[in-house]
Amino acid sequence: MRPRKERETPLEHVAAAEHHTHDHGHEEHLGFWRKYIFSVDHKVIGLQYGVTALLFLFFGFSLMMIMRWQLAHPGEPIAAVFFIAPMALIGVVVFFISGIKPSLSMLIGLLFLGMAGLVYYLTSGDERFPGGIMLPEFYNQLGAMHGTIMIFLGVVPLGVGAFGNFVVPLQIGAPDMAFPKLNMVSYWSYFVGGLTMLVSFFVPGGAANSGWTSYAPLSVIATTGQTMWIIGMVFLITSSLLGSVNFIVTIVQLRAKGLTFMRLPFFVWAQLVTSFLLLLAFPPLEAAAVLQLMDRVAGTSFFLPSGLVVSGQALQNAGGGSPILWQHLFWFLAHPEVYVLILPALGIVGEIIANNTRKPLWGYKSLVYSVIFLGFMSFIVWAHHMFLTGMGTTISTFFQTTTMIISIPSVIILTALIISLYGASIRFTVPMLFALAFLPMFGIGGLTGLPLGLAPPDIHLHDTYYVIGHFHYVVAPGTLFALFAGIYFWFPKIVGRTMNTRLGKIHFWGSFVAINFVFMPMFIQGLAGVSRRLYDGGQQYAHAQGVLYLNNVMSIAAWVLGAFQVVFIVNFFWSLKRGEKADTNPWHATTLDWQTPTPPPHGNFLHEPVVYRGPYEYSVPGKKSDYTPQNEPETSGQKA
Amino acid sequence: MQIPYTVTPRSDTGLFNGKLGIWLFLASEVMLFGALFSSYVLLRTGAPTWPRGWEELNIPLATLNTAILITSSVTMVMSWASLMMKDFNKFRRYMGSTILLAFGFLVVKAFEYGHKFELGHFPSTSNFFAVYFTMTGLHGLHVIGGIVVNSYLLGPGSKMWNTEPERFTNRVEIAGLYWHFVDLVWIFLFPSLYLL
Amino acid sequence: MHDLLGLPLDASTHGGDIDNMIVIVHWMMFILFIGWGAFFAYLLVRFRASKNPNADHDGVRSHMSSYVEGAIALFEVFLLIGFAFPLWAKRVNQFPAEKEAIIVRVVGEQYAWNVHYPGTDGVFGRTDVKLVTSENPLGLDRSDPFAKDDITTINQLNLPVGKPVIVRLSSKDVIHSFNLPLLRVKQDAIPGEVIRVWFQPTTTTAHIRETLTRTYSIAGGKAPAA
Amino acid sequence: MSDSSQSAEHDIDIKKHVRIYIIVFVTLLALTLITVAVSYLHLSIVPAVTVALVIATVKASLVACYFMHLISEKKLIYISLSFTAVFFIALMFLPLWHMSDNLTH
Ligand code: HEA
Ligand code: HEA
Ligand code: CUA
Ligand SMILES: [Cu+2]
Repeated sequence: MRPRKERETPLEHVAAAEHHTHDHGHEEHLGFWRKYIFSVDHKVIGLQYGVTALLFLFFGFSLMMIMRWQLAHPGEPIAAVFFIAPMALIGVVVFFISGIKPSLSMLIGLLFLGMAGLVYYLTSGDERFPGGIMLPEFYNQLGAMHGTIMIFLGVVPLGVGAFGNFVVPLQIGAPDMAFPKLNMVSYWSYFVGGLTMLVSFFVPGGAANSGWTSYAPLSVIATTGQTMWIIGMVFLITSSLLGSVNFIVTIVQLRAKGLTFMRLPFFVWAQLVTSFLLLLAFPPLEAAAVLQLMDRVAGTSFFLPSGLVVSGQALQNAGGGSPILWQHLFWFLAHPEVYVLILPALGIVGEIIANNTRKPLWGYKSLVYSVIFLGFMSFIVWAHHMFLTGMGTTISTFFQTTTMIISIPSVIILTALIISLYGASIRFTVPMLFALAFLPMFGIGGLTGLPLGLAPPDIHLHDTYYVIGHFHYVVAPGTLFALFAGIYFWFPKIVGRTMNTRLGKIHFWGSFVAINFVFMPMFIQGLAGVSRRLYDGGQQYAHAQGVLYLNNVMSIAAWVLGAFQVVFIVNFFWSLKRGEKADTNPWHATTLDWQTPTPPPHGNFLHEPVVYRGPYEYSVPGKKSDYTPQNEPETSGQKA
Repeated sequence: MQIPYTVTPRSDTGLFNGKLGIWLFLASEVMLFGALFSSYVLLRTGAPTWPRGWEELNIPLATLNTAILITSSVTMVMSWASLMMKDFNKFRRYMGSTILLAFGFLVVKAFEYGHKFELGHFPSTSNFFAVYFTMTGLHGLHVIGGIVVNSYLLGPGSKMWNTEPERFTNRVEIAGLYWHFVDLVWIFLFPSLYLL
Repeated sequence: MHDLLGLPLDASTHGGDIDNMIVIVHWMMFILFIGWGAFFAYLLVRFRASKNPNADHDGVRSHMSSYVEGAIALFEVFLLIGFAFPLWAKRVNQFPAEKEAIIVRVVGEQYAWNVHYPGTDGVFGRTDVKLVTSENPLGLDRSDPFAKDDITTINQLNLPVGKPVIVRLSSKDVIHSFNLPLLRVKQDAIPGEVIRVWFQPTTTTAHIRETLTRTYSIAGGKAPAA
Repeated sequence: MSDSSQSAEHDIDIKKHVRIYIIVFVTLLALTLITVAVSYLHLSIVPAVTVALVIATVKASLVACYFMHLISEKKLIYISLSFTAVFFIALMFLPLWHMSDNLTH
């Protein structure tokens, strides 16, 4: 056991940080490779996750831009410069933004240039764009990879890998994650998985093209890209499994003295439940991936029934398999996975709302219980994605009922977050703007989940743009906005400077307006019966001609949305070097992550923190300061 | 600050980090094999015909393998008990036997596979063989993983006994938990594939 | 609301029920969203820092919200029991008698729908995968006496108005979505399974054609109605 | 187990454990022989599954309880494993339920 240190007030911590005379100082003098590449420090790993995930997000977005071009102008040659030039320009700007010396910006500038090259490759070539016109097969690749990249390589690594890694140990007062080496393996496994996905664009036949859902038998008879997809997924799953074990052990075992479960910041709770979802939901997909791999390379028939005739040829397989089996195994993961997308976002929003309302979160306990209940229920609703696979009355009754039940904790969580605003003193900081916007946006996404969760309406809405609209509202102006909020919020803790507020507000308002123009029309199209995954955007649909003009609206809005992201990217890199200096606790926050120097030293805390109270003691009556850090001893501060 | 509870248990949870970690990992393994068993049951109940295990597979060999794996579980737990009794030499003997038995298991398995191939039975032959090869193959990979871990603990990893005996004992316990789980999976695989 | 949502023309007997339910759910969604939205907007204005410089540590003390949440839960129960369960049961359990219905086999493939009518004898001829050729995509065994009068078409589903139809749906290769939006019919066609769907068209072809600006083909996974 | 390390009384504890391990070992081998013997009766599928699964469950419980010391584990591990058990059951039976209640004709 560690020797017990004397209690100190947070102020003394700050003072000590300036001198930096601590005995563990030497550990920071690691070589470049150990410090930045094969680091075992959770903060560095969190940043590695963050940067990689943001780049993947951007790449997933670029794929989407190519798709949206096609949807708005089906059958017209693509104006590829339109995509490549801005990306290359961003690359150049970012490269030079911090002057000519090796730095993160330079590396990322180069990566953006690389991405521009990749997009050039993808928008040319006779296998993809003969005569500049997109082939339907390539549209399918884009769709499948956009979904896969956004979810598995973008949002989850950002929400769990980056924020979880960076923030959780700090918020619970731990020196690091419980298993630092394992943490490094998680990141590199993710990296290899991502690389595999990228490389798959270059194999014959291109990348996976059977949707992110990879339904059999289509996926089994698909080109080599699908094999790459499976292998990539196995790496990503391994990464998530190791990561989730690490998070759970860290949260359970490394909590600071006095930090009981009911004193944990809401974000930590969200990460804990998320980790359980990853831990127990991913293995079945891993099993399914192995089975699909066997079907593809060893000629088995797990997912192939007898008597298949593909392109006029009878398939020479043993048969007897079940396509539905794949769907069960896939959705057993993929439904919990959507809560993996939303829970860290809810956690971030909770932190930011508490901080910027200057009062505790309302109904902390009900928030915690709701999140646990949500996590539990999310394992038994999965077949609401499968109502139209031929479900009888009993099984559909079960899944409709569980789906309605799971909406209740979401309602409770959202309600509690809104009610938290009552009696507040709201500061409209940039992170707060994003966090506030999250609430109604998630509301729209969540509410539109209800008709989908009821089987009869799903007959009309399944596989239409209504579904696309539903989940993009939860993942894009929902989760993505929450992640932006988190970036603006924790940026000062990471680099010691705040991001520019004016640019931040431009980014917010621009994105907020544009993104609604991207996704709101999807409901209209969906209700009118326009199917998803159509490479021509529904041109052949006689009954939907009246809503097709919206394709253009959405595409233009998507480009405007993209343009406002440039503001973010510039702000991000500019602020790294030139942002306004921030002290250790610029937002006057209460949780432990803000009670340590910026950037936190190796080992995170100068002295073992001790916690005396709940996470959000803002505006405590009778106190002089409007915030009382979790580690401030009871006696001090009461001097008034 | 050092990472706490790597060796000694935390008082409120009663666990050291590795112990909780390995159990969580095993929980995920339960779901992995659970999915495979679920697939097996689904495919089998949906199939018009399905061979009984004894019609296609070699029960005596599999029984031998079951015995081998059970024995290796005992030697594994004994190797840990030896460390608890501070008898390092005994630990080495038991751990060595565990590894040898694991190799024995794989050798028997290889004979079984080889024989199946000679008869022209491949994973693609039928869903029965697809399930058989996939599940035993994945289990086999877990056996290989166990061999790697145990060999490390017997070889280079055992130096820790001299510096941090308690931590080393914990590691052996954790490796043991994994190894028993591999045994446990086989306890279900054996009847469901061979005897039913 | 029906028009506000822009649901397409409905040409089936059961479509009204589905549309109805969609409308009711959306009413609930709108009311909730407007209610919460208004409250939310009020809070943002009322409790901005410039107006309310000192936050109240406790905030709301009442438990009103629990009643609202309870009401939402109750409404969901009402939706389930009052609409979802019975409607679904009607779709999947209460099939019209086979004798009174028109029965058609529909088999999907990349990229066409093969339609198989049993002909005047009302019995489908034997089919076999081995007989599948490009001229005979269904693998119909023409030597089978029952097959003599069978009719097969591609991407054309011709049905009379006012008679129930039972489709026996399947697929030769991958999963396709059998989607007749104007008839409010959608069902996955899954290889290895034959799934029954039923509906009863209420509108004539001519009328549907009129409302459509174009006739449509089904290559993308659609079949023309009526 | 490993929590209280050195004490002499602990040594005795371990010796007791070792005796248990041997008993469990013998039981496991015996159960293996029984289940194999039953399989030679070529029972029809339902009784065969019942017998095999009952025996396998007993064997697995023995391994888990004694070799893996689950019988005296901490609360937290019980909680995690019971969640796992529930989800395992859902994964096992909901797909089967779907298969028995579908619209296939
Ligand atoms: C983060 C991701 C996320 C989240 C949180 C959800 C949440 C929900 N989802 Fe969604 N869903 C997806 C991601 C997500 N979903 C994805 C990716 C797909 C498609 C996959 C594919 O096919 O490719 C999908 C598809 C999908 C389907 C399948 C549709 C189909 O294919 O036919 C269904 C059906 O039941 C469904 C239901 C629900 C329900 C009932 C919720 C509930 O949990 C929602 C509960 C929330 C609420 C009820 C909100 C409460 C609102 C308020 C309190 C008002 C607030 C108002 C203001 C603040 C103004 N979803
Ligand atoms: C987390 C998941 C996620 C996210 C965030 C998004 C974001 C977006 N998605 Fe997508 N989408 C999916 C998951 C997601 N999507 C899935 C699963 C599918 C189904 C696939 C399938 O059919 O199988 C799909 C399908 C899909 C379709 C339907 C295609 C079809 O059916 O044919 C469309 C159509 O417009 C679309 C559009 C968009 C748009 C415009 C965005 C925009 O909101 C994007 C906005 C993105 C950004 C704003 C990111 C910007 C990045 C940065 C700013 C990084 C900066 C970098 C540094 C600082 C280094 N998506
Ligand atoms: Cu057939 Cu899509
Ligand atoms: Cu879902």
